[in-house]
Amino acid sequence: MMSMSTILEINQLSLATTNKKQLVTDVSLAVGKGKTIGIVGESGSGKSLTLRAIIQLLPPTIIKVGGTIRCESSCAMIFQDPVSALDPLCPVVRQVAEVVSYRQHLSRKTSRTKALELLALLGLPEDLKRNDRYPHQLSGGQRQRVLIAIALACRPGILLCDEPTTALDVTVQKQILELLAKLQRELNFALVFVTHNLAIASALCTKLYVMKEGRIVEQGRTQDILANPQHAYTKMLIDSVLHLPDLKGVIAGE
Amino acid sequence: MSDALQIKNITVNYGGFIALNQVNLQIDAHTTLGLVGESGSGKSTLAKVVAGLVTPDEGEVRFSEQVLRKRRTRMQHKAIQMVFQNPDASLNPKHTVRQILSEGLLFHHIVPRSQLMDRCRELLALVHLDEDALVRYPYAFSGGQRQRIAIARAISVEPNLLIADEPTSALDVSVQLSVLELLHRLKEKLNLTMLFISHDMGVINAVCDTVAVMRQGRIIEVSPKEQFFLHPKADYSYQLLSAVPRMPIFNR
Amino acid sequence: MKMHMLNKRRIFRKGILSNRAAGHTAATVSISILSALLKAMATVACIIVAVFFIIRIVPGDPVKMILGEHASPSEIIQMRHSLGLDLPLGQQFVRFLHHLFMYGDTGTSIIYNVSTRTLIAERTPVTLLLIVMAIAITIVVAVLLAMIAATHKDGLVDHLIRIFPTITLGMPVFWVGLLLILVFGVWLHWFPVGGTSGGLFGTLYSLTLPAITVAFSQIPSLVRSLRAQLLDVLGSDFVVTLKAAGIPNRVILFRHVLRNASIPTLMLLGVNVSYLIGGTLVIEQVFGLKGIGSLLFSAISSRDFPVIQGIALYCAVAVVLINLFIEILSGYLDPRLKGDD
Amino acid sequence: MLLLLVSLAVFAPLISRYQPAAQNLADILRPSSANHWLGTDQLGRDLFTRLIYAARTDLRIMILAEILPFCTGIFLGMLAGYYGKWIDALVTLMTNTLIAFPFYLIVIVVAFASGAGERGIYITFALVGWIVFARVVKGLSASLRKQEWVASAKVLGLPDSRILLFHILPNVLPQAIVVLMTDMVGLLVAIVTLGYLGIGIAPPTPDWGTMISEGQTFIYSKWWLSTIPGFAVVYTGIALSLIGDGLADLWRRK
Repeated sequence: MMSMSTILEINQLSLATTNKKQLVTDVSLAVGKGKTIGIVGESGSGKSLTLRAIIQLLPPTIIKVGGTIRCESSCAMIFQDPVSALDPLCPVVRQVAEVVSYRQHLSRKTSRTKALELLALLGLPEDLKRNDRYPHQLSGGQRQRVLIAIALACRPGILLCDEPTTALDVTVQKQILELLAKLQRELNFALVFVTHNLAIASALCTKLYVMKEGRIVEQGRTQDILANPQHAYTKMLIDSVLHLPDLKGVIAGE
Repeated sequence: MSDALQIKNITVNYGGFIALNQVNLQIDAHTTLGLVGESGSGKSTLAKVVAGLVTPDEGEVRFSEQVLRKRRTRMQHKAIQMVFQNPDASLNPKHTVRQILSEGLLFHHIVPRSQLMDRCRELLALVHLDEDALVRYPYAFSGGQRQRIAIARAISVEPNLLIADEPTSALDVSVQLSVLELLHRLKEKLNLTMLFISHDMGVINAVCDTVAVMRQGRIIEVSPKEQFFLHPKADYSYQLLSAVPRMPIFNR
Repeated sequence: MKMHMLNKRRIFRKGILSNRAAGHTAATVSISILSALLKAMATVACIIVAVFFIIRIVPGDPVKMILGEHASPSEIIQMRHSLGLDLPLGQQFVRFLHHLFMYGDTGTSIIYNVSTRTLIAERTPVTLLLIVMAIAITIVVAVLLAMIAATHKDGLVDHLIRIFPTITLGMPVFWVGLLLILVFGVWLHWFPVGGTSGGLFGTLYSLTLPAITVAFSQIPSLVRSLRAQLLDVLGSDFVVTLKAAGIPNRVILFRHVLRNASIPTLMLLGVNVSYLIGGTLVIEQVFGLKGIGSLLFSAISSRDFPVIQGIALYCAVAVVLINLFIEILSGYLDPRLKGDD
Repeated sequence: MLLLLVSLAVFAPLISRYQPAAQNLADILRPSSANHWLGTDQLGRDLFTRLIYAARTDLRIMILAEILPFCTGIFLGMLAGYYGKWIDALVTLMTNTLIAFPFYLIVIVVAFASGAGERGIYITFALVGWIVFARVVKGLSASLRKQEWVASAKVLGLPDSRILLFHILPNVLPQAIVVLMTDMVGLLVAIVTLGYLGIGIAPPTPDWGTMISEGQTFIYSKWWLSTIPGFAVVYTGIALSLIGDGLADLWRRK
């Protein structure tokens, strides 16, 4: 199944804590170049641990006990809680510029302009050029955009997203999801999207992996899984999504 | 049907920041009003005002025709109870479940001391938890179980109005469903009026009869559920509803 | 005069009411500094009141204490008058305040008959130097140890650094001084055992041992706090973001982590300063240094009230000033503090 | 460890045959020998007995002087943290003023003012000792106030007094006791320091501090005269702080 365009491939990955408590067992998945896959599961299913393993950022107490991870190009990651994912004492533009200068080996001056371009690309307000602001002065949505800017500064082939929109309001979430789709079309990076919300995953991803207690219980194309889920756990996940009557009302001047 | 709860032009501001701006709302007895809005819209503040945790700068809250002042009577305290969002902060870590449940029962003299234990067992049965939970401490329970204990504590004093401030947002999807069903059953069984707060449209649709939408401290729409979800009046409501990611439903 | 401040009593009352000034909206930098200033002034006002009452809390008659039991009644009356104790309390307080603002001190010393300000000023350099050196050593050593402990978590060094405070907590400052004298002075002759030999270098040299002793008492608590803060910040999400972005660990540690961790520890330093000064006073006795400490003890033995009041006042005001400086510094370091408190 | 120490102190009269003040001029400054385990001091008194008796006085004062500040500190801390606003400002003002005076300065002045002996220590520590507890408890109660189970207790209609007693106190006590342990060590050091400076416990009653100051004059030849009482203090210090750390871990896990 190893086709030329696969950019990231994991097989039989197993993770455990230092005192031998098994967390993730035999996880295998693959992502094609420019494709989007979703990992769906409830808290404690090991989905974000798998992401951290891909980017070799496992917490000290958790080690890889089996399996291999092969990525064709560099990875970058964005996180769930924008509040604590930025250094509160360092202005936003400077943080992005710092990443640019280290990853793209540019001088301080050019990396600052590059950083401002990135932030503009992500729709952040223009006045950042004049007075640089601290993270606590930005809204949740804006902070998440800064995190995406930092990730893009690494020119990643693969963007790993650990529930980036869970902490955001539904309207802001929609903007961020659309932004991610747009950026993916333009920069053609692969996207690994981790979430507990089946609705978001089904809207964004072409392929889904359902995880439960560290194992993949079902995988396949999104439509197939939603149409006829094989595993009982997947059925339960689908049924527990509270569906909404589809919106008919027409609002003048829409 | 007499209005169980009336909220008349309530205004609350925290040093310059206006959390609630002339809010008017009423909930009919034995119905459930869903309060929806984004973070910072003031929905939790409104809940705290009704529960008596926050005193409004202007306006008044009336419950079954009695005005609720800052110092509420014992009866008024008994009548309105609240369940909160964060399961790990909703129970006193140093108290056993028995102490948690019996505090309300004893203070409001719901049952004499002799029947205290049976009443606690009944409460646990109501929320589908078995008896040996009584002796254990909160840290020994999962998020879902802790919310059930919090619900048991709230209904222990037989309130008329139950305020639920995003009770299931911090829970996993599967657990969320079971807690919502529990709330639904209790509402029927104990004939409760409920004020249900959430940012999740799906939850509101599943639990509430009427829906109120809040934005920056103002109520911008109140309409019955059926009408709200099909063709909402306010533009902002439409925006909110269309932003919710929908799952394609296949005929299984 | 150094102390030409506004009349403290008015500020004292205003201090409490208005330090809730920092509102939510555009609270500019100045408001939070203003509130810090007001708090400091209110504290200084209380200190002055407390210093004034030191004599009053003495059970029994202070004058008898000074002149001893067998003083003749006339001597007692004369002394009582000179000290102004015969005036009604209110008047005494006004006289005390007046004197404080005019001469910036608390009256003249009974023994040396010189204004307490000159007496103290003459002795301050030694103590000041000792305190500055002690603080310097404490900060350098504490930061070093905490960094090592935090980066090599659960390594040998880390365990050592965790056990170290438990042991040193119980060591009285003067006893440590004695030990150091014994080891370095008596046996190894590295350092002079007492007094200060002439010249700047000489004094510095002879002050190193006492400075180390004082620092020794402060280092454990600082290391423990800084280490806990460092570990806490190292565990937070933004460090992971920076690592994921490929920033080298060294840069993350120094530019981001240390800065975040330093603020709470800075506050702790502010609190410990008063213990530090207290320790210095005691150490001067052990090392026989001619600083404020020895002046205090001589004033104690000779029952010299004004001098005791003067020393108490200066030390307390010094501590408040240092804490004020730290509060402003941390406000500068952490923009969140400036905005909404 | 502490039990050994306390038992030594309590049963001192049984263990040592000598009276602490019994001067035996014959064998002055003997090094450790059969009948004098730790040798004798310049007045020929048996060092070991003095050491144990000193433990009795010092430990007794330490415990007695802690009780009042411990209670007032917790009480004021809870009120300031729970109610906030003006009580908080008042307590903070009081703490800032009292903490500004270097601790030893106050101890010395009060000890001198109220005459040497235990009374001075009790007064000073009652005056100043409560600050460290108030500070810790205030922070804790302020954060506890925001916890939801406190809010639900209020909604239940429980009066503040009941909430403070049944909800805040049990959650604040463990931390306060941990602080008590470390603070007791500080107090012991203060008692001993006072003894050393000659304004603490009057000479006839044995005290570690006075023993050290007496030994200081013989520091060149008989160095152990000063160092041994010092070790006794350190020993108690270690015992107390170990208990403190142990309790801290215990409560953190529960």
